[in-house]
Amino acid sequence: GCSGGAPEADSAASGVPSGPRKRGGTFRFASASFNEATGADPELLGGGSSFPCYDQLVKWDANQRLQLELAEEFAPDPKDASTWTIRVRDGVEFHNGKTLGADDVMFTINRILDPKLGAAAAALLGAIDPAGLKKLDKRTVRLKLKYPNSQLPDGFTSFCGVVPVGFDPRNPVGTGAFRQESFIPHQQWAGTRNPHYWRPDSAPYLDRVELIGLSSPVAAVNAMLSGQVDAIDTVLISQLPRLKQRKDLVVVESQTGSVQFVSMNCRKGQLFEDPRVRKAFKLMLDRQQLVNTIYSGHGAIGNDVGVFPQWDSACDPGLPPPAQNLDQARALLREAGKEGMTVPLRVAELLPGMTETAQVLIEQAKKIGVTITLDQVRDNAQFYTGEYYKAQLQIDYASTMSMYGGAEYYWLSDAGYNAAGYADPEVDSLFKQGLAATGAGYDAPLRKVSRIIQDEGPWLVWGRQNVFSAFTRKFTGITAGAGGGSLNEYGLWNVSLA
Amino acid sequence: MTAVAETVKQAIEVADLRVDLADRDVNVVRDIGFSLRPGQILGVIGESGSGKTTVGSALLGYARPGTRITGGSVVVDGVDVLSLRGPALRKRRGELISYVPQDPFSSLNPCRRLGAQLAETLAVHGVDSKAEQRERIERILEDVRLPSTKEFLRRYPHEISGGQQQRIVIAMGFICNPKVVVLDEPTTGLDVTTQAHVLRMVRELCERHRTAGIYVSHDLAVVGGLADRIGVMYYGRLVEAGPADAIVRAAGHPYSRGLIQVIPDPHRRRVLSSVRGRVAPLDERPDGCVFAARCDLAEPECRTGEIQPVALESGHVAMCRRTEVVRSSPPANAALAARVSAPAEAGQGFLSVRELTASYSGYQVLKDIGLDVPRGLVTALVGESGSGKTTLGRCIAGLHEEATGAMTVGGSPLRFGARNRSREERRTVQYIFQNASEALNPRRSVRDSIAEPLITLGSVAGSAELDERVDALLDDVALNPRLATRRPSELSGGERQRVTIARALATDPSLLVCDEITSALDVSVQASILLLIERLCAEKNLTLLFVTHNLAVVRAIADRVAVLDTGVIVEEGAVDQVLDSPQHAYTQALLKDTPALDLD
Amino acid sequence: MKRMLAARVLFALLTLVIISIVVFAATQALPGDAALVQLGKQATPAALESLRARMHLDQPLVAQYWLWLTDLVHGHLGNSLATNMSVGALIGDRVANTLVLLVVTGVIALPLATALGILTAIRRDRAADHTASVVMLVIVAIPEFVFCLLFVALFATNVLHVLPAVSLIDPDQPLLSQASAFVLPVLTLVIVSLPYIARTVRACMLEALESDYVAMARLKGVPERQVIVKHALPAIAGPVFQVSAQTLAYLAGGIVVVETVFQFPGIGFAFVQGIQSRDLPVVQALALMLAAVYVILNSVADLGTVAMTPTLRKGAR
Amino acid sequence: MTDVETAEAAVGERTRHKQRGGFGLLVRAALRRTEGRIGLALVVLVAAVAFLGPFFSPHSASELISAPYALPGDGTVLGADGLGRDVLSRFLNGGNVILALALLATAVGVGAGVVLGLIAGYRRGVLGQVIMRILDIVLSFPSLLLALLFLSIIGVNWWIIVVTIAISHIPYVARVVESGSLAVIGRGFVQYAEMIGVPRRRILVREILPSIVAPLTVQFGIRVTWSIGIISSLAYLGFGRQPPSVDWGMMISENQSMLLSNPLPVLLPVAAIAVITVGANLLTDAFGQAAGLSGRRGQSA
Ligand SMILES: Nc1ncnc2c1ncn2[C@@H]1O[C@H](COP(=O)(O)OP(=O)(O)OP(=O)(O)O)[C@@H](O)[C@H]1O
Ligand SMILES: Nc1ncnc2c1ncn2[C@@H]1O[C@H](COP(=O)(O)OP(=O)(O)OP(=O)(O)O)[C@@H](O)[C@H]1O
Ligand SMILES: [Mg+2]
Ligand SMILES: [Mg+2]
Repeated sequence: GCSGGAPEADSAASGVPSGPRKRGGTFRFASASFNEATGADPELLGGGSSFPCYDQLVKWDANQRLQLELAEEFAPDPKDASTWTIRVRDGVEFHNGKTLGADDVMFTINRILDPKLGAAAAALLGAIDPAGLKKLDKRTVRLKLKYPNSQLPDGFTSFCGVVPVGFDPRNPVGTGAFRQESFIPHQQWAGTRNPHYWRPDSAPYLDRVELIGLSSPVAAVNAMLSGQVDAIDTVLISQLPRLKQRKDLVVVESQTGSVQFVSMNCRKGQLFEDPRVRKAFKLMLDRQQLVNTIYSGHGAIGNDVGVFPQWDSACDPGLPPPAQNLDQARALLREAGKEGMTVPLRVAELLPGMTETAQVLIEQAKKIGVTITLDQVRDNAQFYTGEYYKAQLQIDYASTMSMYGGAEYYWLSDAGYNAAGYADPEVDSLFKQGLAATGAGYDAPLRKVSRIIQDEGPWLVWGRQNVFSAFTRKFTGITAGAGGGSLNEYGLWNVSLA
Repeated sequence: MTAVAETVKQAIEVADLRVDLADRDVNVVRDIGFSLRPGQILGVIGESGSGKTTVGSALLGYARPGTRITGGSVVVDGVDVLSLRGPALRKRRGELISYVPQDPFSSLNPCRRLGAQLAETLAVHGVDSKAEQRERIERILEDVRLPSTKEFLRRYPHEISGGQQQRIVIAMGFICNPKVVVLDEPTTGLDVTTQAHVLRMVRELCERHRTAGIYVSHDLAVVGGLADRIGVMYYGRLVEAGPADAIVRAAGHPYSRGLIQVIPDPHRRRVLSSVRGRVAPLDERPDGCVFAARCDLAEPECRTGEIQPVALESGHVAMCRRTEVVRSSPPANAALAARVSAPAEAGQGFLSVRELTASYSGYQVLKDIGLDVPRGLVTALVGESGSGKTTLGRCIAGLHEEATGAMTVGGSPLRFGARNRSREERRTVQYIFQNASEALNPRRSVRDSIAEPLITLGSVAGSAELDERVDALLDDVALNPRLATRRPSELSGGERQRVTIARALATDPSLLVCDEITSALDVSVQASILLLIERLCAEKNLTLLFVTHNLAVVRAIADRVAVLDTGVIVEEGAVDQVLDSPQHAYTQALLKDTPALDLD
Repeated sequence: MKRMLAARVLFALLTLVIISIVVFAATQALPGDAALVQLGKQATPAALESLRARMHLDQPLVAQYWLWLTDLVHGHLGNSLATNMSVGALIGDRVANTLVLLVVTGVIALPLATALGILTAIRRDRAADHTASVVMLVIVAIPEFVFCLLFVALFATNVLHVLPAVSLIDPDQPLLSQASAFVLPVLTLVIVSLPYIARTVRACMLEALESDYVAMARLKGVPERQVIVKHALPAIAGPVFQVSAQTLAYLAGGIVVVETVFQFPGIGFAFVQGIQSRDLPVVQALALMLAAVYVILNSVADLGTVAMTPTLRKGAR
Repeated sequence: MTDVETAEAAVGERTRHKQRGGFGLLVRAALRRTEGRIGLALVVLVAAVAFLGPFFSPHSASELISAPYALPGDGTVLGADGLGRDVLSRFLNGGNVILALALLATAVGVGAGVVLGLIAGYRRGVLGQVIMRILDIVLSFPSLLLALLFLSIIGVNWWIIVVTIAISHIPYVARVVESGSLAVIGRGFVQYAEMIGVPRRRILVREILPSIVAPLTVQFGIRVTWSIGIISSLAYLGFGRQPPSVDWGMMISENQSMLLSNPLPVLLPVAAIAVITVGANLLTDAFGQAAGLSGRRGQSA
């Protein structure tokens, strides 16, 4: 897909470096996601995918455009989207001195596909046939897919750190800018500069990086204010004034496609089986109020797809912004015979503010005579369990998504996280059609999918969120990114002393 | 001339001593004045609350919390203690004048060894050398007949007996060779034998060390044989003071006479009488004579103006306008009383105990007891502390079950353990506890306490009848039914004991076991309780087992007596017979140790 | 004394065994499948099965308990489910941190509180006493997390910037060089534990000062300072020891809040994190450990009290 | 037999009256003390806010009535929280459940503690020993942890909060009751009741219980304070009530991030908890002093 390009962040403040960079220094970074890091395996959720000791074949850049990293080439056969070639860069060295090659790529892919591992990206890479992997030469792998997939690289954009053959997560080795020095789960990861990094120039510039786990966002801000860390991400909006008061700190606001979405159970016999009920809920929302209260206005109204055209051209750019219409919502409910319905809303504080969203939703639903009760999951670990697939109404989240990710994860009838039980044969076939298309033929069917999802899909996506990070002026090289992940989309190799 | 010479020789001279409450303008004691020569002992007597302790501690310049010394002088060996302050006063305490407290156990620090506490007394008064400390401790312990071995000195206060504790505090009082020792009821709570030891010891120590002693007690019988001079206190005043002999034989104050008349005598049965009425509260100090309200001889003039001391003979003064009349009226207790009931024959026992053996978790305290309590008579059970009197009483009452043997009441067997007995048996046998404040639930009113047995064992219909019965019982024990709503803490000790008697009477019992029901009371209160018991026995045809350690009380009240020595009955028989010619050595010793006033 | 010691140790062990059963039962009684809970979004059937076997979930409960207990006795605390690291390695440093925290708190709070209690008792009903008791009351009344928030604002982020706001402790550095990380947690713990000890000390001291034996000592002419040091203090040693150990034991549980707010890498914080991530072996080990600290301190309190109170010592023989 | 029963009933009634009289005496003595009166005033003040507050609340606690973080003045009396809800209304609505739960937990815990303590103290023997040893074990588990463990396992439920807190009270109360009844059991009045064969239950209720009313009252005060503390700590740690209902502990944790910009939403509930705790402590002290107990308070752990 092509892109509208991210609006420029406060680039003066973020001090995009000009001129020669300084070497040295230790960068202490309290990353919100690191707190959940329980292991160093880059393929696992809660693993080491965010550690700067791994690189991927491809990656989203700051504007959510696909960028080649370790891959020098990652392309389909021009006529057949089911045959792909990956060639890695020459001379890339792992931390243990071994040179990156085709074997390592095949090992990594097989590892991800191994159901015993439970890798996070496996769901997106379902097209890959392990038996269809073939080493063409030292640096080249040929993939023969089970079915055509024109968007295969998209599946490699997250949780796909490349590891060497025989990788052992207890002794992690990657190609990243920093090699692991020590790791205490939840608490601290320390890495030292990889002098043999593959990027040109003298990157990485820092001697050392420390990732620090702080379980509370307020604690992170406190640590920042008291000078214990050099950067934090995912700052609570309520804390912005405290940070902005300080002249020695820079606050970066990134416009992202990160969303909280409310998913409605459309399985047979469930409350939202009838599309009219879903429609009524979509019309019930006062999206601006939600954006104003939950994001304090730092964000924009959502589109119920959860994918935004400025970052993925496969999403229809002409989708009308859904507007509140209480009368129509009431009428639809009446038609569907669900007047005065009561529905439990399942929510956990997976991200700060999710419980608050629930509370606003409860208030808004009252306006069309719907009673939402709260089913609060206090234990985040309990959220994605069996109940996840049974709840009538629940709040989940995603960082900036593509249509491909949305479909593969959530909307296809056999998607792995299709908690809503959404099943629309038309969506399934349109998606298949898009995957089979080569070249620019992907966008048209997927735009159609986006319209269907917006109109009668299982989601309420009331807004997207701007994400804030902060760092001290002692460092430079930190820029806004659209991904909604961490600072610089984890590109710490580019950070240096100011 | 001689007067001057006398003054010089005084060990202590007290004049116009006055103590007030600290926060209110209420006088606790006043106009206290006396003097003592070295080696002399002054006995201070008076009923509870008369201000004895207050005076005793004021002599050391010490006012208890809540009180204040507001006037007077205490000159000891030429030093006015009351004019001293701070370290100067501190240095004199213990060295010049020392104090032996009423309750030795609570006055010894439970966390410090005996040796350390004795040595400290020396150390704070300048005896620093360990050797000298050691030597003086040895000497004083020998004086009070305690061992001075290392092992003994390393003990803690709770590791020695009550009598030994008492001797330790006495040793502490004498260890610095003070000029004056104040002994505050040091024998209350000890049994007669130990008491006799302590009294002898105090006498000896005072003589040997040329120390003047001030011996506080409520019992004139105790002080009578010990003191050279006696001061009688009433309501914060020294109402009479003089040579011991003069006070005992020819008291000039009606209160002193009253005190003498309440003392039973182990050697002969005398008619007891008690002083009527109660002391007024401190803040209602009456005009005129403080005793007038309770005095049979009071005239209207007694109730106005200041009463001046009247000098009787040399060194004998009484605060009474009518000393002449008092001294000329015949002593009420001179008459010997005869028991109405004839001593019953042995074998006619209403209660009979056979081969009773009792123990506490295997440790035997009663051995093979055989005892008969004849119907309608008062049988006394005497013995030293620890001899097993209470245990026997509790066996009979059904409160002690670790026992074997046989008991019968009125011919039918009596089981051990109240819960094993029938209603009727529980009704027939009643028990009155030694300590009335223990025996009454502090949270329940008098009425509730008395109603309890009526409800459990009696047959009363409705609350109106219940109230009636309670009132009648209170009337029986000469208590105003208005007291029914009070709680025990709002009663005096004597009143409390009357309530427990009323409670025991509630079930209309045939046999009453009284366990030392007077030993915690003032002699004057004791007399009134004994009178009450005597009357009730006659009126209600009660059979009494009266447990006591006091042979004088036995003589006053009992028809028969059994003597218990370490769990064995050593002698039994009619009172007059046993006490006039005791056969067993133990009984003889007991009799010898029982203090008595020599009125003849 | 020896028999009493043996009995107390035996009882403490019994307590721990029972607590281990309770902890085990409680944690294994988790609703749903512990393995499923653990894997969450990544739960594929194969992953589930291997995890179940690893957790011995396929065996009967009693067998699971026995396995767990025998491992425990051999010093194997099992492997953390979340991190797959050995629990011992995972919480070793945290145990040390917490112990240091408790010890430092004790070393500061106990003498301070005792002194405060004694002083206020001696100056009973004077201004100092009243002020102290009002301050203590207010401290008791304010939840401990409020103190944490207050101290952070005061010393770290807003007024002064002299102390760290969160306690980041690098296990590779000597703790001494990271003393600043301990200051605020210790300060909070000291403040919240002060009132309990000080008030008990004051009450015991008043009781002692009003006792007959103190009056007796004064009447013997013992100087006031010596009355307090030699007569009153020995008498309060037992209760003070008792309340001190109990306060420390209480703190062992109370550190949860303080450690969480300061993100202090100790066992209280680890316990909360373990509960949140459903890391059963970690929760089990920590629950047992906290209970053990509690049991040990309480036993020490009892034994110490007996040792310091002659009347009890005799009774114990 | 029947007249005995009627008499007993009649006396029972009067005795109960008297006992209230006895307790009333204690209350009156406590309230004669300045700290007792101040304490009562503070407790009543906060209780009134908590229980009557909902009737005076200008808005509902969950209604979004203004812009988020609105400061006092813009249409609200005390400002708005992060969602634009009225701080005053939330404060007024947030106390009743915390106090009610604390009272309930304390009542249940103290009740159970009294029963177990009385059994252990009066019956002694094996049963008593077993009870006390089991309670020792309960005592050796930090109550906050116990609560966290149960809440995280079983889920957040008001009755679990009540039960866990109640359980944590039992050993303390039972110890006080046991030692209180042990002290009384050898006393003459209990022995006398035994002797005349008063039924055991009646002895417990009539003779023993009244003797421990004073220390029990003091314990109750300490326990209520303790309950409030734990409940607010739990709420702060995220185990409190479920939105949209509100409680003070939740208010504190929700709003602590804005403590410095608008402290009221945090300070109000903190102050309320502090004031009622101070009040309960003062009142408890006054009771203790009135009953002649030494000022030594039960260890509050
Ligand atoms: N601090 C005080 N506050 C109020 N009244 C006091 C105080 N101290 C003593 N009294 C009163 O002073 C009077 C004298 O008390 P004191 O203890 O000297 O009597 P006592 O003759 O030694 O009595 P006992 O024989 O019972 O020891 C009593 O009526 C007592 O109630
Ligand atoms: N509950 C008990 N447990 C063990 N031994 C006891 C108990 N009560 C009393 N004894 C012992 O039994 C013996 C007899 O005690 P008892 O109380 O019957 O004596 P007493 O003659 O009433 O003494 P006193 O005059 O002091 O009241 C004493 O040696 C005492 O130590
Ligand atoms: Mg006295
Ligand atoms: Mg006895």
